[in-house]
Amino acid sequence: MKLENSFDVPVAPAEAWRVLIDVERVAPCVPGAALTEVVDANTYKGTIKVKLGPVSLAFDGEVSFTERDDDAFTARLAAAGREGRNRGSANADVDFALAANGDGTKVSIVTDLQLAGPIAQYGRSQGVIASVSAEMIDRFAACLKENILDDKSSDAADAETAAAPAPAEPVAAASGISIMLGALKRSICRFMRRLTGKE
Amino acid sequence: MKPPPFSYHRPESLPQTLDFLATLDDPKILAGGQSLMPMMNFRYVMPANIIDINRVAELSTVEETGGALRIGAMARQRDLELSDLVQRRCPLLHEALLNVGHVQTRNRGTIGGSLSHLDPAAEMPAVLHAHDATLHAASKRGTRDIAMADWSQGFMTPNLEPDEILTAITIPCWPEGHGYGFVEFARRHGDFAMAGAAVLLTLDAGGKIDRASVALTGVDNGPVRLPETEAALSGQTPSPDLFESAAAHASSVPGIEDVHATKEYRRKLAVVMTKRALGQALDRAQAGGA
Amino acid sequence: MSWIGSAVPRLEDATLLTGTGKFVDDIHLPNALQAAVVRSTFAHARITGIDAAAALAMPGVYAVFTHADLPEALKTAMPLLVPNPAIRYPVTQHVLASDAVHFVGEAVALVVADDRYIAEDAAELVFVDYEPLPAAGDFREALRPGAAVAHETREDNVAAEFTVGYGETKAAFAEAAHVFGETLFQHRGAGHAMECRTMLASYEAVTDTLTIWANTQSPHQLRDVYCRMTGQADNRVRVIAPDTGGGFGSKVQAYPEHLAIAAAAIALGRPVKYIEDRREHFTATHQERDQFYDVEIAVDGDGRIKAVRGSLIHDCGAHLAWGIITPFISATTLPGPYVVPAYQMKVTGVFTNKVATTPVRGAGRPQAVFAMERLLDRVARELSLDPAEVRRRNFVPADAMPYKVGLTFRDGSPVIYDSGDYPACQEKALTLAGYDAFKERQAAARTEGRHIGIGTASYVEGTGLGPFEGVSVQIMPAGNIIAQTGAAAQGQGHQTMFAQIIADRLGVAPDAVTVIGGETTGVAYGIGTFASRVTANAGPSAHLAAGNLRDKMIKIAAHLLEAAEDDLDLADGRVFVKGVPEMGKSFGEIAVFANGMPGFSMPDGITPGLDDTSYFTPERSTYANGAHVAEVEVDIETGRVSILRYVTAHDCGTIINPMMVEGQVAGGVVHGIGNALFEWMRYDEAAQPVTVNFGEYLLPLATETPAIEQTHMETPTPLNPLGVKGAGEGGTIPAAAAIVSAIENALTPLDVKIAQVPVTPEALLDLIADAEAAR
Amino acid sequence: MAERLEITLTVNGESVTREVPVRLTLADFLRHELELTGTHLGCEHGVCGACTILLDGKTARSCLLLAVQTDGMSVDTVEGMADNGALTPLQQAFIDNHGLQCGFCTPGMLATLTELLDTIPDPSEQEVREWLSGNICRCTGYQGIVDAALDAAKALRGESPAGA
Repeated sequence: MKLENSFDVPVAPAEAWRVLIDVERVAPCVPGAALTEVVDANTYKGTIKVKLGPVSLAFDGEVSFTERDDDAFTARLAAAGREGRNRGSANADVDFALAANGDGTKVSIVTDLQLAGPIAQYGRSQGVIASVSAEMIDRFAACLKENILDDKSSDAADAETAAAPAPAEPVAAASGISIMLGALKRSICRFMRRLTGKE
Repeated sequence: MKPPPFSYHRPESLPQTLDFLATLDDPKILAGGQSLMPMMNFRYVMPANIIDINRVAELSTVEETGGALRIGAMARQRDLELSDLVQRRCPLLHEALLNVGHVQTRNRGTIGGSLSHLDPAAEMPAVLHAHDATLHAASKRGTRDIAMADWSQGFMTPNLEPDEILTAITIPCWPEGHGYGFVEFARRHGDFAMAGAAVLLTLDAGGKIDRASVALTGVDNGPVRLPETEAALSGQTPSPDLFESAAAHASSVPGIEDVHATKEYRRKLAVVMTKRALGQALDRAQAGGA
Repeated sequence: MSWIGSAVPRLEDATLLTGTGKFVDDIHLPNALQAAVVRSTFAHARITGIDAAAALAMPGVYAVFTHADLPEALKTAMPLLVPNPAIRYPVTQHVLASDAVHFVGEAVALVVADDRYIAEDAAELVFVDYEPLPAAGDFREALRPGAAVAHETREDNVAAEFTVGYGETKAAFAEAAHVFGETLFQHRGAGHAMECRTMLASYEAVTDTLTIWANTQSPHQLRDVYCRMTGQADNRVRVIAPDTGGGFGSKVQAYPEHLAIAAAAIALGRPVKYIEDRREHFTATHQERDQFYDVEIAVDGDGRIKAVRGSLIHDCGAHLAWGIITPFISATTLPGPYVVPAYQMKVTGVFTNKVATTPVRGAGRPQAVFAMERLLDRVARELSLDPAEVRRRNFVPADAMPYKVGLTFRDGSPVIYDSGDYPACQEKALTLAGYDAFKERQAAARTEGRHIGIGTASYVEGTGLGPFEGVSVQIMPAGNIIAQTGAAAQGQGHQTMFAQIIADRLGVAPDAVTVIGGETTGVAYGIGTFASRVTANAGPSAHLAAGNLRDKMIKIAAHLLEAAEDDLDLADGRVFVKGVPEMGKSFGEIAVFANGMPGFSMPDGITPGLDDTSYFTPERSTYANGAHVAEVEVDIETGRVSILRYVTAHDCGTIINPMMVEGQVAGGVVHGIGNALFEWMRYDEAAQPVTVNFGEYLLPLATETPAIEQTHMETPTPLNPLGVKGAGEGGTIPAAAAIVSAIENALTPLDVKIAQVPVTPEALLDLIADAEAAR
Repeated sequence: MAERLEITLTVNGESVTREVPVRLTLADFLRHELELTGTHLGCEHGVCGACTILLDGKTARSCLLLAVQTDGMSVDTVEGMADNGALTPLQQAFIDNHGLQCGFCTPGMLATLTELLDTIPDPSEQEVREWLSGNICRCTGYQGIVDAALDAAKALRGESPAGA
């Protein structure tokens, strides 16, 4: 399953790149995700919780840069996670590429997600797995954009105190977010309350 | 395919049920079990606690109050199918029930279970949406009424907080003799609907369409109303051409894409099912709702 | 009055109707353990580690077996059961995956616990580390250069390549008045008997004897595979197939799990039972998935066939669990009941990272018949001839029998149609279906805006496949008759069939004959129940064995009664002097004598015992045939196809029990309806199965099928003493062809061309839209 | 921590008391606790109908019921149909009309048709087929089962006893 996403930021590629490769900072952008261990500069361990209607999935696994070119601003992040109750696994290759766009940067993210095992075998939910995955990547991209922009504003304000990562609070699963075309009409506050509801 | 371990709780009353919901970790309500048990046998759903509400008698009453049917969440689908009260005051519900699974599953399946499970292809949500029904939820914190229009929050995600249970549904009845039609497309008898239409309509003295309500199932996460279709019908003289053009609006529904069918096909079906349900409803309206 | 030919009520029914049958899972051995299998979640991956510590620590868990824990003898891959020189890479499955997995669902570990619930809990705690590899997901893609390779050790995915044929095809095509080509994709799906695979192994150390109860269609084959791998003496391995809940082909082969639980039972010293559940059946039980035909037909101006040629690609899956039998049968069946002067078919078997394909009811014939009948429908359309007429002009005439087709069947013998009247069979079907009057019915329906259509298809099926199926018949000292055979029944009514044949020979009623099938201790050698072969092989064996006993009893009675053999007759379990019934000996008395009377020497020419085991060995396969007519209605707004009527005319030689033959044909037809319209085993591009439940893999229900109207012909075969042919698969074989032909007919004048089954409503709507656009 | 519960229910007319794990399905309880192995498991996800039994007189999937849920209820299985060997008209009709081949789906078919004939004494073929749409058979093509149901309906109405 291929998912493509891109957005523009009024920031030079090098600065956007600096935020992008800071996995510790960017990880919370993935809905339901939490970083649990930094193995080395290139490899991190973490968990991600997803709720698909009544089905709760929790993956734990590893994320690592398998390719990284700090000059060309391209990188491939390989994620592999096993579902906690041994119901399958998720493997994703996330390709980042930054390109100068005027005095800003175009960030493109191409995700190739492959589920395996029982969680990938319910044909009737294929459509919704695709749309939930797409929704999660959209949210990740939006949050990434926020981070890049925050970084730009905080740079201007005070270079030393980098934004502290959000306090580690229990992560709610990214629920099977409504994929109706009119999804956006849902009020954001109810969404936030849903997300932080008791898991 | 054996169910995973869980703790089993068997409340005898609603208050006891609400206590369990408020205190237990990761609770799941077991009503008819026709949707939950398969997912537990497949180990897709693995709750820590099961609350079996089959002994909570107060949740299975069916009565008429103030021009509406109030149906307990634990009312069995088969009992509703055979109920004279439902046949008289809410014939669309009766008609739709004939398409729900098989007799053996309707004997145990409940209306509340179908609504709380909220399969995108379920028939009950569309019937309730067509009736602008109200769903009653309860938790230790109190009760809450939810319009059917706000019930679906996403794929198999009803508008219920983790500590809430659906207790009853109130379905405003349409006038005596109204037209009703339920037509769905399923590959085999009793299969999941790929698209289904629930229609209610009334005629004025001159035989023109006074009011119409059209809701679809199988084309989105939850049931979908067709306001454009309803508008196109009201005040018009019913005819095949009218129904053809009014039903065409159904092609704007999102549709669901999976290995069995594309969105485009489900949208085409939605149009055809709407047209046929309108025809069924008109015949019945003209025959005085027989 | 002969029992053969009469609709005797089945002897099997009473136990099954009262819930007192004995299926494998109904057997409760003391202190038996239950197994669950940890299965691969990847279609193609290396196994880099297995951690079973948490599982082993769980209360109630006795063992977790992986490849490393198996006895050395069971670490090798399983034997190639049906070799063929055309096979490029004879790869078979390991009992438990060794260093790599090659399809989702492949068995990696066996967990043994007190009960199945705990075993499944523990299986959740067996963590397998996989290194995913690219998977070959589509059998046609898998042939393209650079495609993912199903087996890392190979450079391509070609499992086998061979060509069959005869005659001057090139010349025939060059000179033909017309040449028409078709490309056809066909999916067949799986057998899906209502009972999944079930097995129970018990080892008795003191006698070093292993007993396996399994719902296998080939008890002897399972015994021989175990002995072949372990060197165990075959009289110390007993396989018993008790009551079995349907087979349809997928329970023929010995499976890895059979051997895994045998090893577990021996290692643990306690019986181990494994009951495959339905999700596992969808991923790990053999299917008969996909074939692609690119075929063309050369005909003269009158639509007479000059030649047929083309190519066939067959999805073998990841392992060759039954060699390349299915595509071989397809290629050698395609000429069908027609005179095809020249024929050539190039066959390619392809590896994919999916569970192995093996024959399912029809065994490659439904696809071959579909291809041939599609070509003939094309000829009819192009030359504006009635489809039935095109067939009439090409049938092998009755007086040409025995008819040498020119091909060699898989048993090495020449394909020779032994008997049958194909034109007459089609006429019977057309008459019963009211074919000629259909045009008016179609016109009338059209005025109501309804689209109904009619289609016909004919087929020939090689049945009674050799080499043999033995039956032993014994008269016990108490006078009762016991027949035993290795052939296991899966619902076909073998017990009743054998009893009718034996009863006729011994002058008793069928219920006087006890039949014990499916046990390797019944007869020394056996092949199995598949390919519609049991009645045509074991039937004659029972006939011969009972006949030999008849003669022996007459000889002994003649000695005891001092009467001439010709004056003796049999009835009601006695041998007596004709006309003087009280002068006789009961079967029991004769048996007591035959078993040896101390002090009395055996009369000359009479061997001890009153039993006989016969192995009828047919010279070659016998060919049943049939013609079907389907009448359908198409809802052109939704694409739904409903079957209004279904008529069959069927010839399987001498009919032993007409009621049971009708049951086989009706069941076969409904299986064919499933293949034509409903059944589709779907995978995603990474070869993950995505229709692994009965809500998404659609078996036909009672509401999707009309009454099946049948008529029969009995053209005996000269190849066995009873003249019987096989009847188990005929109903399935032409169904898709007849239904698709009827759908196209229903949509005339639109020129809809259907080249794929199953025909889904969405696909049909698209074809209708294309046809309307093309007008 | 296999949580257990004591239950008392009536099975084929006889009272039964057992302590069972709460997660044990009714099908497994009948088959392995009570060794009433006539009820069969074909899919364990509520579609094939081989596990169909009568719960308080109405058909239900015993693979979708927990044994503990039947505390205080009555369960009737295929073993309880024939009273000591004498087949019911429905069972006899199955023999006369070749309504079974492998017999694995048969107990579920008998349960479904028992409730059908209690509910509709004179069913049409279409009604029989609709009731049977919840029970899958792979062997018979449903032909013999439908004929058996119609035959048994006649016999139960006293028109022409099955097997006459």
